[in-house]
Amino acid sequence: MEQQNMREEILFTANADPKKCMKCGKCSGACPNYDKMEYHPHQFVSMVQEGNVEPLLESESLYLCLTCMVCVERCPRNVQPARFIEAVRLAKIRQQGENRLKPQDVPELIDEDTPQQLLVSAFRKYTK
Amino acid sequence: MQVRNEPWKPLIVAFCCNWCSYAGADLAGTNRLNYPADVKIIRVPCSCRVNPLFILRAFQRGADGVIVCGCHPGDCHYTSGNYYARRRMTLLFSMLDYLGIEKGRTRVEWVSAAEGQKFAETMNSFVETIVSLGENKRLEDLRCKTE
Amino acid sequence: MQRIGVFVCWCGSNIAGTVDVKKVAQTLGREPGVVFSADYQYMCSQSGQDLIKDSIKQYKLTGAVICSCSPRMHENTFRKAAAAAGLNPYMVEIANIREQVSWIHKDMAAGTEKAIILGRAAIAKVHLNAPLIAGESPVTKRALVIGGGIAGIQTALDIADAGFPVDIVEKSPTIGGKMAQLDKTFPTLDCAACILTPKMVEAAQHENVRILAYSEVAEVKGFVGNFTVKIRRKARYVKEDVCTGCGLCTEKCPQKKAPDEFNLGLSNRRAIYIPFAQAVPKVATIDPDYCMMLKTGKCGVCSKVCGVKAIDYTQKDEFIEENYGAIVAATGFEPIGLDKFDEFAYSLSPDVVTSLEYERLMNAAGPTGGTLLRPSDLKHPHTIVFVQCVGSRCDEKSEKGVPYCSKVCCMYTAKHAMLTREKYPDTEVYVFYIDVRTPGKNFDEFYRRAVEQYDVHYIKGMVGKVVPENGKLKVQASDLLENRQLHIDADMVVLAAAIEPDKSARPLATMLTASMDTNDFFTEAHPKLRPVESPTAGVFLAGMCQGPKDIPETVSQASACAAKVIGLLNKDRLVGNPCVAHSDELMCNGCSQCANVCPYGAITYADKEFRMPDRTTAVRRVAQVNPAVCQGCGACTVTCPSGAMDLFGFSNNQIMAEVDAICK
Amino acid sequence: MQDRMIARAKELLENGTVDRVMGWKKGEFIYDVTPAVFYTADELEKDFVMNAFTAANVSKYLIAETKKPGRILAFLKPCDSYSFRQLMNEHRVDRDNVYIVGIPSWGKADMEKIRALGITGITDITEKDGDLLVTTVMRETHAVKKYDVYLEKCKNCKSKRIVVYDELLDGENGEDVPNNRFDEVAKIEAMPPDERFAFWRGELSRCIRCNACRNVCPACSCEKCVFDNPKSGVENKAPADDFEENLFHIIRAYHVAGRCTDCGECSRVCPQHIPLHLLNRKFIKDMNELYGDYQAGETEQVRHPVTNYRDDDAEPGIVYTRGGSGR
Repeated sequence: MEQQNMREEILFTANADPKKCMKCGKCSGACPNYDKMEYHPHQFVSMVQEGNVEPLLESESLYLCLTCMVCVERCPRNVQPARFIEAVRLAKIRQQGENRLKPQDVPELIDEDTPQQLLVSAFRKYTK
Repeated sequence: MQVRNEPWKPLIVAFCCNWCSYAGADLAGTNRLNYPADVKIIRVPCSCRVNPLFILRAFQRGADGVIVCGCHPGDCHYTSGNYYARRRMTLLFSMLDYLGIEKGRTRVEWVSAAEGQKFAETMNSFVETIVSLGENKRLEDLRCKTE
Repeated sequence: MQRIGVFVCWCGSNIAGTVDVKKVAQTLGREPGVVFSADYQYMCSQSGQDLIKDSIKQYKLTGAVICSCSPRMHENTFRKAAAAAGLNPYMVEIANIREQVSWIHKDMAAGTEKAIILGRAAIAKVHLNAPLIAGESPVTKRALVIGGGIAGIQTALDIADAGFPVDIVEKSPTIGGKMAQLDKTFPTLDCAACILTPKMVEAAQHENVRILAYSEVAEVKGFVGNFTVKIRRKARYVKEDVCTGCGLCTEKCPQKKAPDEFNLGLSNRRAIYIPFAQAVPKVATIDPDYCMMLKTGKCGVCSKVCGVKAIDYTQKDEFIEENYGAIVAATGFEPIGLDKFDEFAYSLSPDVVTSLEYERLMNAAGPTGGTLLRPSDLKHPHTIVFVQCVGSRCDEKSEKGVPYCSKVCCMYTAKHAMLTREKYPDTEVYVFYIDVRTPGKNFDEFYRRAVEQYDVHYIKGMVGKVVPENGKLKVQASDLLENRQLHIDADMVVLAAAIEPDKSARPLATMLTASMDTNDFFTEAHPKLRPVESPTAGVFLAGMCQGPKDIPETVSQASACAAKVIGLLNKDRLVGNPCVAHSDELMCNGCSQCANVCPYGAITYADKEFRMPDRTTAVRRVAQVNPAVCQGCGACTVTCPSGAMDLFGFSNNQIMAEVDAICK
Repeated sequence: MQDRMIARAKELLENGTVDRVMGWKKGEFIYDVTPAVFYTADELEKDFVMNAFTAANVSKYLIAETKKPGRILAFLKPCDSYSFRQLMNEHRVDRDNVYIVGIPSWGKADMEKIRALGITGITDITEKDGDLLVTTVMRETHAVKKYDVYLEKCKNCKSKRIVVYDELLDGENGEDVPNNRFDEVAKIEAMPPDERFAFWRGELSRCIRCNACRNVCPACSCEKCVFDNPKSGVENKAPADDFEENLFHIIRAYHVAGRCTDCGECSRVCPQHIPLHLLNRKFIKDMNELYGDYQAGETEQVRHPVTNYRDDDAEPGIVYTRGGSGR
């Protein structure tokens, strides 16, 4: 898909307005997983706004977002950066067009310390 | 209805607020910007002074179009007059539309004192609309005893 | 029947070039009621005006129609000419045949026809004109300034210097406001007290200024030139005229646990107190929430030590009523509460302070005596992080902050950073900013000095969280330019909290019928051209209550405001615009719709007795327009369903007659 | 219910709470009911009536009545109470001079609709299991569906809630009713302009300018109507041309816009059966859509949409561009 169309799709899924961003960086200042990420919350907002979504789709940063929503909570402008990350993630999944996690594979992956919540969110994240 | 000998010419009444639109009309004059002589301006202190009665009366007496001009929203000399005018005219126009009167016979346009160009353009386009609509018969005919 | 004269101006060739002025004059001369018509080269010239004056006298004209340029140009000229000839100036109407005819229509026939129609409309209107006499009302030559901060003090002093008595109403025990709490002032770094306290003393000693401290406005009645204001003088429990301000009572008072408002709660004061050494009036005040005598009836130490017997535990709130010609709102601001910004740990650690608290910590008269010590352990901080835009520039729907830029934070943060580095060069100072906004004389230079000369670390980014840990404040922030996340172990964090209008402003605006925006700032009569006046006549605005601004701006606005007040008070009588609304009491329903739309609060209601058709009497509520307050917009006239409300000069039937004449 | 109302009215007269009663008076026929003021228990016993035809909204009469000395008892149906509250908001009635007993209303019948069913000579109407039992002089009893013979205003009842009262006859209040009152307006809006024009031309051409709509309307209670006021420039006691009636109906609807509680009296009394309520409802619908839902008389709010504004209101041009077929 062309970048422009991809941008529109991401914006539609995110249902938030990147133009509201005043580029203060508070989202990235608050992000608990900042150092692991190649692209940071504020960059997701800015790059989606600029239509530069290809690098985001290819980046591992997508899966490093913990969806802790601290960026959403802290943002003074109500931009909701996590929605953009989630939207890019969804775009990526849709692009893949297949489920990344099959139920039959799950028993092998878990050990006794795996919390049930993880399974639920794993399914939410990795299945269609 | 009186019998007309001459070919039909539109008759347009423009209500202009004293502070912005009337000054905008003056500026159009100062800049020699042409618009048809069919437009006749009535000066009112504020667009909120325009009573729906005046508009209907103009139509009753044979006007083909009525346009109300005021300061841009937020710029009213009296702070809120054009906001009231905006609601009143919206409701009135909607009612006229509901009665089956042609759209476009009534219009509201915000023209500032600096917008002589916009005033002339607005009047030109409004006259064009009215000419394309033709003579105003519907409001007069709305209640026709012969039917 | 009116006797109308029609005067058609050529304006040289400006009109005569494309309008057949002779034909216009002749045709209009045949209109009913027109007894005289003439055309002339320049109607606005001396000889043209003489023609009008002579004709008015000779033909006993009761009205005049001038076909000429725009009324915005020469209406006043012709009205004055008519008045000079004994004709009421409001019997003159202008038909605009230059800007609206000759200058835009090239065709002579069409132009002439339109000129005649516009002339007819003006004649039709004059037939319904009535002589109007502008209403007059006296002016009480005394001003009220609400708020005793720098804005209020400056306004009061300027008005007083012009010779008019001024009252300052201040809700706290002393005037001085927020500026008195500041340490130094940007960009020149002179000490706030050094430049403010002389002004406070000047106000106290000025023969035309009366300071009503520890007082609040309780009720406002009346209108421009004639306000009656009820002022609540709160009980100080100290006789203001007797107390010498010696301060002995404040030393002896056994209650030492009252938070000191002047130091923003960073230190404690006694239950009887004088806010600060330079307070004006320098009079003690008892805090009833902490005074043991007032709470339990047991103590009375202050009364025993007072040499002049100024203490009076039985004092009650008193009300005084005073008349004023003008009212100035100078209610100022306060920093927003930070309880919703948990991420900065403001409520968790005493070492996270607001900028205003930092001012007190830097100030020689502050809780630490001018040595910068952090509140938790009174140790010298070595790393200080400043955070800008805390609560400013938030989303409009945000419940945490405000949508506007607070304007002063960039500069005072630069000041704090600079002063800290100057006094304590061993301190590392970080400033997290979104944008540094420094428009103003010598402002950007000041900020550059902080960066270049004082090595303040300015970092483009925002602090995401602050966590108190082992006596340190762990600051996590973004550095957008280097694309990294920073972790700083700070000793203090200073938050540039957004400012908001003082809470007392909203109820005051209701009393004054002055309008406010959604942020509770007072709205000005015109955002560009009348920035120090409220749309409500006679109410003026100074300082932060109108919008965020710094001290130089506040003082300029205060002086501008004073100039407007002086201009008003200088008049013996106010001559109104006679083109105002008026209500026909016989037809008025008293339904209040007109008052609902009136932007000036000019409409009030009175119960009046009417004779009914069956010869009984009935009391009915009817609208009454105050002509001194009405500005003549006409919003009420259209709202009135019965047509009881009408506008002089632009009455319903006048406009209707114009419509009829045009559509004939 | 009539007996209970008379009994309560007599009690309130007796104990001095009120000195007169606003209600409905019997006529020659059961459907021939007029609003009236009763002064004594005897008058109440003799003439007071409450039946399927007591549709008249009595709130308007209270403007004059509450200006008189003494206190009046008024029985208000839900729709009457909205009008009364609106008049209170406009300071037209003196609340202290009226004692309000709220009465439920299960809807009022339209005589013409009953006649249209071929039933004449009606002597009584009672309610049974949601149907109406109509008794005639011929001692026949016809069961008719309520909905078939409802007045227009009851067919599209907006609320069975009494919004202002001192006591409720039944002790409990009704609730707002889901309704389709804007459907007909939407239907006209959806017509092509020519058809709309033809529709209104057909309706308005029947107007005989009897002023019944104006005289019955609680919002049309000006001390002097603008159309009777020589200073207004539109006085027309004797219409000069056909346009006058158009002007009258548009301006009348405009003047009550924001104040009209949609009580439906205008259409009920029109001898020419012009659906005047469709003009009022058009304004109500527009205001709801453009400026947010608003029901006149429901609350103590005195600023209605026409005397209010927002910075970001729609521009008048929206009238010509907003959605809907036929536009």
